[in-house]
Amino acid sequence: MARFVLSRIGQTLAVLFTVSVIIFALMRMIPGDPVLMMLGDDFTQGAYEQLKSKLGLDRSVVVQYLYWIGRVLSGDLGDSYLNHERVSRLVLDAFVPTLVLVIASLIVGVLIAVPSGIIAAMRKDSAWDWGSMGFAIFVYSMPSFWKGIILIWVFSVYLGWFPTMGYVAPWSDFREGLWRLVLPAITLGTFFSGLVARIIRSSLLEVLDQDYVKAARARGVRQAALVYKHAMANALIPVVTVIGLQFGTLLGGAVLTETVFAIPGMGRLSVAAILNRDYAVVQGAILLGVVSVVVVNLLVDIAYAFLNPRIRVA
Amino acid sequence: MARPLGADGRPFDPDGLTLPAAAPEPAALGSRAALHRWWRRFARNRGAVFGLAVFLTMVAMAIFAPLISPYDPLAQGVGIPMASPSTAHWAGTDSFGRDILSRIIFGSRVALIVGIASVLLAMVVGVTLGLVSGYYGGLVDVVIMRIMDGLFAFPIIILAIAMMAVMGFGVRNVIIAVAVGFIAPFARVTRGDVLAVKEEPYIEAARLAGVSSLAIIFRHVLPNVLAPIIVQGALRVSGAIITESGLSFLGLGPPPPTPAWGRMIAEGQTFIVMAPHIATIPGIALMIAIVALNLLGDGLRDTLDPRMRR
Amino acid sequence: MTPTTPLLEVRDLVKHFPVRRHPLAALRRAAPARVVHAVDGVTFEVAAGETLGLVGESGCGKTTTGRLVLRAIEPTRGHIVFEGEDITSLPAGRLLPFRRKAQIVFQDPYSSLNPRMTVGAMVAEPIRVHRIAAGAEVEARVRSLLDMVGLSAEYARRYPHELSGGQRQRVGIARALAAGPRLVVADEAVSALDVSVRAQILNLFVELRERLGLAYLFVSHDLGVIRFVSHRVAVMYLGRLAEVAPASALFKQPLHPYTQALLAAIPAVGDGSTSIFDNPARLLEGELPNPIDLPRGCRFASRCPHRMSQCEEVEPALREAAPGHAVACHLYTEGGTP
Amino acid sequence: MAHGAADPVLDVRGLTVEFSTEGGVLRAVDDVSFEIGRGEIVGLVGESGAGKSLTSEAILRLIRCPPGRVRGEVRFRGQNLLTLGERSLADIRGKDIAMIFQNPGASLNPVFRVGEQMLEAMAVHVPERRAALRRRVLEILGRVGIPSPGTRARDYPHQFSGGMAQRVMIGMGISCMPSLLIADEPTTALDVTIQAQVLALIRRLARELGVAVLLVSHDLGIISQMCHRVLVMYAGRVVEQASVEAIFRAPAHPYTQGLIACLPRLEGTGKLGAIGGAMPGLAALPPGCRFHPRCPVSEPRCRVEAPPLGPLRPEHQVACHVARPS
Repeated sequence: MARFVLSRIGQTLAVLFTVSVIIFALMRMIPGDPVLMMLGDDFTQGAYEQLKSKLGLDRSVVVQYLYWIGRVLSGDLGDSYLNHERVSRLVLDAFVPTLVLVIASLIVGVLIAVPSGIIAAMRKDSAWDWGSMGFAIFVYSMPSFWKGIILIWVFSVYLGWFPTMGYVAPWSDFREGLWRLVLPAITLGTFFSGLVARIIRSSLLEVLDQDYVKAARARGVRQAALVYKHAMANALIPVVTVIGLQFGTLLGGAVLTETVFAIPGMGRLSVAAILNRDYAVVQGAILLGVVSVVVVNLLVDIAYAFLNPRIRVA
Repeated sequence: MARPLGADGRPFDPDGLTLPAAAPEPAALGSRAALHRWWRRFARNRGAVFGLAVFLTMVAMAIFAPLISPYDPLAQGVGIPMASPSTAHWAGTDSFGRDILSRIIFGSRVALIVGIASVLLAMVVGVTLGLVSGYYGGLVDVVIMRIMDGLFAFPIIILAIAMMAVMGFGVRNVIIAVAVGFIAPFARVTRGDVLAVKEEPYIEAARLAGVSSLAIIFRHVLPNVLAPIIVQGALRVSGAIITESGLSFLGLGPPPPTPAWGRMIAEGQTFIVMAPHIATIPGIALMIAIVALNLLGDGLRDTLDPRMRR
Repeated sequence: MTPTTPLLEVRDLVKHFPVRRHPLAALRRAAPARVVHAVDGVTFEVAAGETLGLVGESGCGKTTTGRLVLRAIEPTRGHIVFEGEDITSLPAGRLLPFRRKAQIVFQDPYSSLNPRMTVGAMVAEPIRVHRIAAGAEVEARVRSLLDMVGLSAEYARRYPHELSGGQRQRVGIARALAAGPRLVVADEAVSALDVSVRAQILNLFVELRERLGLAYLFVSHDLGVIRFVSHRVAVMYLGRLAEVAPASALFKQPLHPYTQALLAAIPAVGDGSTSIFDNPARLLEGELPNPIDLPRGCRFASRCPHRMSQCEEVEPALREAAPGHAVACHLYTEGGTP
Repeated sequence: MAHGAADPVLDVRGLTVEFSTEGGVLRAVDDVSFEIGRGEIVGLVGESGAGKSLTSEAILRLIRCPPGRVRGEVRFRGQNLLTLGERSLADIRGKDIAMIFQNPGASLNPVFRVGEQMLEAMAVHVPERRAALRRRVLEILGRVGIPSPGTRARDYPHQFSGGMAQRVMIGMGISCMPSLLIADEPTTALDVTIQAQVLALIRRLARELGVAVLLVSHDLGIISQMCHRVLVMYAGRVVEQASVEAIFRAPAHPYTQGLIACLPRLEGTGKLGAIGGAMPGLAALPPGCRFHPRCPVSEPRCRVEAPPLGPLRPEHQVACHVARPS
């Protein structure tokens, strides 16, 4: 187990390094000269030279990378070109609503996916199976931004049950916060449930064919215990991994859902930053987003190792 | 270690009566008879046939767009702005008075072009990387795979946004951005399949017979890895289209006035109260396309390569 | 190569597989690298036209030995001499002539043939690689090879999934013979087949040996198969040779306690009046020790009914106990009584 | 019959198993009938696809229906298991009739400790407190030859070798004192010396506990050393049934004779008596006697009319026109 976790941590560090190189390279490929942009109208040759060397942009690429990674690790992501706020503050503030949305969607997704996946597997090729798998493909194929608009149109505009948009932190005003979270969570959550339901169904079907389930049935173990104890304990292990891996897709989906529901999260921040060419903010948002994906993947790997005795008891 | 393996890879099962529901044998892509046999199996999956039908209509729609669309998609004021669906304008008109049905028909071009081009580009790059790192292994494998892990950590929308920020907008950049997002999955799947095939005895037999590495890759490894690659490609096209429409929705897609479903929906959002059809109808077209492509992908996966049940 | 030099000579062959160590283990004081002693000093010869049976239970290293001899995997130590030439460290480029003369037949008929290639193309491949024939003549040679293994020419156009297990194994044999080898390594070549089909393939192996003067290194866990097909037999246990002898001598008068236990454990077809399973006392106790941390002295000591004190101290060397009959056991070193 | 002279523990009559597939209905087991007496070991032998494993699985209704369909009668203690309610059948499974399978390692649930699984096997049928059951688990593990049962019970299945895992399965099987043990190719995945230990254990339990055993195997050697009575199956049908002495001393059916001739003997060499061709697939069964295409003594009649399984000598039945011209 320890060996597995250590090797995973080693791998994660390697991935983080690759990610940082990719982002650093992306930033270098931006057209135009960042120093010019920063000076803007009070440009003088002397100021240009001085700022350039201060930022170390005259040094070799490797040294620049080291400079850059040094600043990033110390939390200094530079300032927003627009409102001169510290990027790290902007990005962290925006990360919270996105996280709340993603977690709410995870919960909604799992609540829908687990029962529908199990029923589909238990009554294979029955109406239940076609129904839940049909629903899964339906919500999985529906682009989240369009689904959001339709939900707003029906439930907010037409029925008036929910506010059309906006975000309130659930811890500051629980009722209002939750109220505004329902539609976005359903939008993103159903997309996620479509993915997970299919995987639960195929994983469960595969486990039910295993010899140890047949052997347990031959020992007189009842059907319920067969499914919910013997099969489920094995079927859920790969599902945990998949849910973890889908965290990245969820983050991507959040970008669109936030735009539809005007939630001040990472998505809106990065889209606005791109349209305004505010590259420091774009870099900060992407850095935090991707790093969180990598960290979640690591946590999922460790959870997998813990759940699977073949690795836990090496 | 148990005794030698039985006929189907499981420990020797003398009563190896594989039940008729067992996986069909891998479709030998070469011979015509196998293709016919594959089609009979594929046609049994109604969903997949529906998917194929919708996909083909979409392609036809995209090619013959000018012939079949009732109005010029760019012409403004063709009808009263924001008119709801009527006999004159089956899908109604948008805020500029443009005919929505024509724009949907032309919009299928952007969707298909981006969807297929980005997947093909990603396939070429990803599969090559997967083949190399899978077959040769060692340091090459570790380096390529760590880069792929890095790329994989970028949710595809976020990666696309970053690429657009750097390269600017336009259909060409959308294709490249989406393609870069799909290189990692193709590389990983291909590498996994190459590793699986590489362990098969018929590869070792070829090696021990003196066949060169290149000949082994192209005559033995590639044909057996082709099926999962095609399936992976089909499964990815819908993802590419969703990503393209997402980017257009965010305003990062092809510049106006080119008709793109994503942006049509975005424009429709502001008039959702007065003219809900502006956002709804393009969304329905988009969804039908994606559901169809997903069903088509599933159908291909279940018939082409039984191993790909995940 | 003079007539007396053996076709294949293996001297003190060793193959250790590294055990992936705890990443922090490297930091600790020189903890000894733990390895799996898959093959641990094996020496034998195979004369032209002779069949050496390599038998033993799972994990004894017989399959690894078969792979080492063909340079499918690289040995840790030791020498492989084929037709008098040491090919142990020959670079891959100059191995081609050796590849032509030494071939392999695999165990699993379903995965030893490329599902996407026709039978004809597979049998033709070695012919083309070694430029034995070209153009139309390849076709003719493929037809004669298929005929030799009992398949009509019509099978050339078939794909593997259209054939039965026995037919696929025949294609595997035809492919191995395509380049005109002198040595064929048969790795559990009949283990995955049914009883009736197995008999057909075994007869085929014997018939081909006689006709083409082939030498076989026949690897199997089934002593009945080994008895039928081998001229000489080598019994392996945990990576080392326990006993090597002519087949008739080994089965009539096994010397090594492990060989005796193996023969006693085989459920031979009797008339049902008695059963070897009724007196478990004669059956071997215990499980195979793990091949990583091997005990000092004889590896079979922990399970051996004739265990003596020196068995746990010194590992017995393989020594002639009778003409052509070598055994690695202390019972036969200082004239101990078996 | 030395063993099980009294009323049989298990009485199978006309057992038939079919599968509906795209290509029509395939009959994998065709009208199989036999009995097993107390303490008797009956062998079910045949090559791949003969239907012997399906026959053994049908007894405890382990075959997934649909696509499968099982007909006929399996009489056990006066009840027909094929029509019994699911609940009462579950009571019998694991208590009165136990079953062990070919892949011991795969028959144990990889995520639960071995001791827990054994405890569950008993808790389902034996209404005792867990502490008492736990002691019983350790005692059984010891009885089937697992060293230091105390620690081993806490290990997981992947920490057991094939031989040890099969011992655990046998322990589970006998934990509720069954009257019948079905062993489907129990030692095929094991090495010769380990196989001998496991088969000796089964033989000892049959003798000591009077358990009736149905042993399914493709290995004639095991059958001849283990069984009291033997059924030979070919393409879904029983072609010969007799005591083990009769089958090996005077096999009547050409297929049985061929199988015995195919086996390499430990003494003497010379060509093996091979049977030509291969067993027909269920979708392409020949008319009449299913063995006639491979049969050295087949007559025109064999190609038309399937020979019934009838008595040749007391306790010796055969289904062959040539061996038993009616």
